Formats: sequence, C-alpha cells, structure tokens
Amino acid sequence: MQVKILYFAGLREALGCAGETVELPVGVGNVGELRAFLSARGDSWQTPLSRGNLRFAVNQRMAGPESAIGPGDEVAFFPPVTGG
Amino acid sequence: MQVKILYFAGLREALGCAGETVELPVGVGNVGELRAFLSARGDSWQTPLSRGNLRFAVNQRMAGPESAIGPGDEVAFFPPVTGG
Amino acid sequence: MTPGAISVQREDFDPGREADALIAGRRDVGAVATFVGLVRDANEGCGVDAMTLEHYPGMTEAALEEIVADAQQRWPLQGVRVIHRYGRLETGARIVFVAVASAHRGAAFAACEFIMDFLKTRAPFWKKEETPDGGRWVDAREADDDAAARWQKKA
Amino acid sequence: MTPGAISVQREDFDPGREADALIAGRRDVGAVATFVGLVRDANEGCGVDAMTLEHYPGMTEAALEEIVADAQQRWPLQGVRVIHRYGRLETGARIVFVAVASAHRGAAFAACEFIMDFLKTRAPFWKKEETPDGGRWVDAREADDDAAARWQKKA
Repeated sequence: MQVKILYFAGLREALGCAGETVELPVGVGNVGELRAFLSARGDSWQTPLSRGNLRFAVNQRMAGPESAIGPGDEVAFFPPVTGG
Repeated sequence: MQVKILYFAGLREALGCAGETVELPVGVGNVGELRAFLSARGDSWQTPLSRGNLRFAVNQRMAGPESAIGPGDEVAFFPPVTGG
Repeated sequence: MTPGAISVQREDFDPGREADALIAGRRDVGAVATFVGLVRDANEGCGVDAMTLEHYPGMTEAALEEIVADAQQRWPLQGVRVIHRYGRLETGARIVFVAVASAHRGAAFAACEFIMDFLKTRAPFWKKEETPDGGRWVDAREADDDAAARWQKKA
Repeated sequence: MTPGAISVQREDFDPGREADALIAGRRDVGAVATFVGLVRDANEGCGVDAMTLEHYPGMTEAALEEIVADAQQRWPLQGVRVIHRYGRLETGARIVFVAVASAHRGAAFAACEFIMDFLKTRAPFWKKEETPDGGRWVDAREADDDAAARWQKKA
C-alpha cells in the first residue's frame, strides 16, 4: 500500500526531507512498523527517527506507535510541539 | 472623642443617612462598641445595624468589631461588597 | 507598582488600548492575561435593565492598590492595570478591567484571576440592579468568598 | 462552535477588536477572559531577535477545533476565539490570542487557560529562534505537559 509521509521542524531539517509518498511492504501496518521501516534506510534516517520523544499523527490526528495505517493515509513524524 | 461615620449601599438607604460626625461617650473605643452605641438610638438604627453580615472599615481599611477607634478616625459600616 | 495602574472612574475604557499600553515598547513580556466584567441582562432569573455601582471613594483605590501589591508579591509580574467603573451602567456595559503582563502565562493567568477574586470580596463596591419591579441591591455570593479563599490554601 | 472561531494566519491581529466582536450585540455575557502570547527577547538566558513558527496545515486547525470543543463541553461558554500566527515573528510580536466569553468569570478564566495549556501540548506548531549564534529549535517544556495534565485530574 501507498502512504504519504510528512516530517516537521527539527526532524524535517535533520532528514533534509519535508515529505514523501512511499510504497510500503507487507508487514508494515502501524506507525511503529513504519518508523522501523524508514530507520532501516541507513544512519541518516535511523538517528533522527530514534529520538525518544518523537510524536506521530495519522490523518492529522495525534497517534501512537500502535496506531494502524492504511492505504492512502497521511502519516506525520515530528518533535514535541512548541507553539503558543 | 469625635469620629466621622459613613454608611454605604443598602445600609445607607435603610438608615436614610450617608454619614455623620459623632461625639462618642467614654467607653466607646472600638467598632463593636460604636455599633452598639448607634443601635441604642432606637429601632430604626438597631434593625439595620444588627445584620449579621455587616462589614466595617476604619480609616479606609477593612476592620473587625475589635478594631480600635480613636479621635478623628473615619469609621464605615456597609454590607458585603458586590463589585467586579 | 507603576503610577496609573489603578483607575476608579465613571467613564468607559478601551480594553485593547489599555492592554497595548501595558506592553508598549517592551520586548520582555511573553504573556498578557486580561479580564473584562460586563453588566448582564439577567441575574438569578430576573431581568436587569441597568445597574448603579456605588463605591467608597478613597478606600476603593487603597483596597485595589493593596490587592495589586499582593499579586506582585506572589508572582513575577511585569505590568498590572485595573480599571473599575462606578455610577449607572446599562446592560452590556463594561464594569471592570484587569490586565496582567508577565514573562510566562502561568503567572499572568493566576495573578489576573487572583486580582478579580479579591476585588470581588475586598474592594468596596456595591451594585444596585434596576429591574422591571424596581431597584434591588445585589447580594454577595458565597461563591466569591470561596474563590478568594482558595488562594489562602495555596499560599 | 461558531464559524470563524479559529484562525491560523501569518497576519497580526487586534486583540481588542477580536474581543469586542465576541460580545457584539450581546447582553448575556458577564465575563471575557483573554490571553495574548508574545515573542520575548530572552529565552533561557539567550538573546532572541526573532523566531519562525512552522505548523502542520490542516492538522493545526483540526487540533485547535478539538481543544475548543473540549472546553465547550466542560464549561458553559458563550463565545470562543482562537488565533495563532505562523511564519517569521520579531520580538514583541503577538503569536497567539485566546478569548472566552461566559456568564461568569470562573468559566471564562478556566476555559481560557485550558485552551492555552492544550494548545501548547497538542497543536502542531514548532518555534525556531534566531539568536546571535544562529537558529535553534525551541525544546518542549515539561512545565507545559504538567500544565495540561492538571486538567485531567480535575475531570
């Protein structure tokens, strides 16, 4: 299945990437699995994505590592928010 | 000694009096004693001044029945405040 | 406390302009909390057309200054403004304004609410409502005493 | 929630005008609490000249709407207005505005602070400060998580 992935703020800068559309292999069905899949691309992905305080959203709602993702979903990775 | 007395809001209306200057007899040295002295003037004073929630100020600071009063002081009697 | 922090007046005020004045030329303020109290058209189910606010000139200002000084002792504040009107006010009219500037929002919110809570229980103002059935002095609310008392516990 | 209650925009806003609009033509509002957050010139001891606010278009609006809806479920509110800016903002500039109208001050204060606390922890905005030594992403503050968490206890 295909999903849209977005990266924000310090994570976007560290990855040098604001977003991408990715074809996921079988076995990647939730946010945690997607994170592991992206980290496997190499150190430049593994290091930024291993931050303990990373936050996630699926279809623009806050999500956790267990949150399921399906075809066409929009998944976002970002640091803790600091607005206001 | 002489003191200035002020009455506010519902108490002012009930007494029909906004204020007065009174010569106090010996034995009237605090707010509670002043209240008793004024109440002794008759029913039209006794009834309004007997309200349980009556508040007092001496020289424009909140005070209690035990608060001392001296010559030239400004003593105020009023209902609980309701501004804001 | 900066001069002009407290006004007791008949005239209306402009909350936006007052809040702007509090932070004019400053770059160290991170948070401004404000409160505006208005004359509502209903109080305990009875219609209100207008009210008259009586106060105790002299003591009013002293009481407000003491409340503001208390707030400034409790929190690191960068500016405070309090305005309270008296006289006849129609429904919808502004009665009171409190604005507090601080580096952080927690202090600004807390001090603003603290000042309102003590203003409600310590500042010598009295409201008389005009209703279709005549004038009526507003009773003090126990909830206001409770609101002020909770700051004691936190002290 | 009334339409237009939430704006996410580059442009500045006028807090006084926004608060006035919230109560325009109404006579049942007794209390308006507002909050304005500003860019401070110092953050943890280091000088800040300006900052850039990044956000997540689409999710930002959804998150703010959910926070406002939560507040409206908790308290009887008569009006809510939230404005949050993004883009580059210099020190002294307004960042965020929250205004809440209610019959009574307790609800107005609580809802205004509740919205700010959850905005700080749930709305997808990120600040990058410009300092004399370069750009620096602002770290999330534990105090903000604590501020949001205390509303859970009160639920």
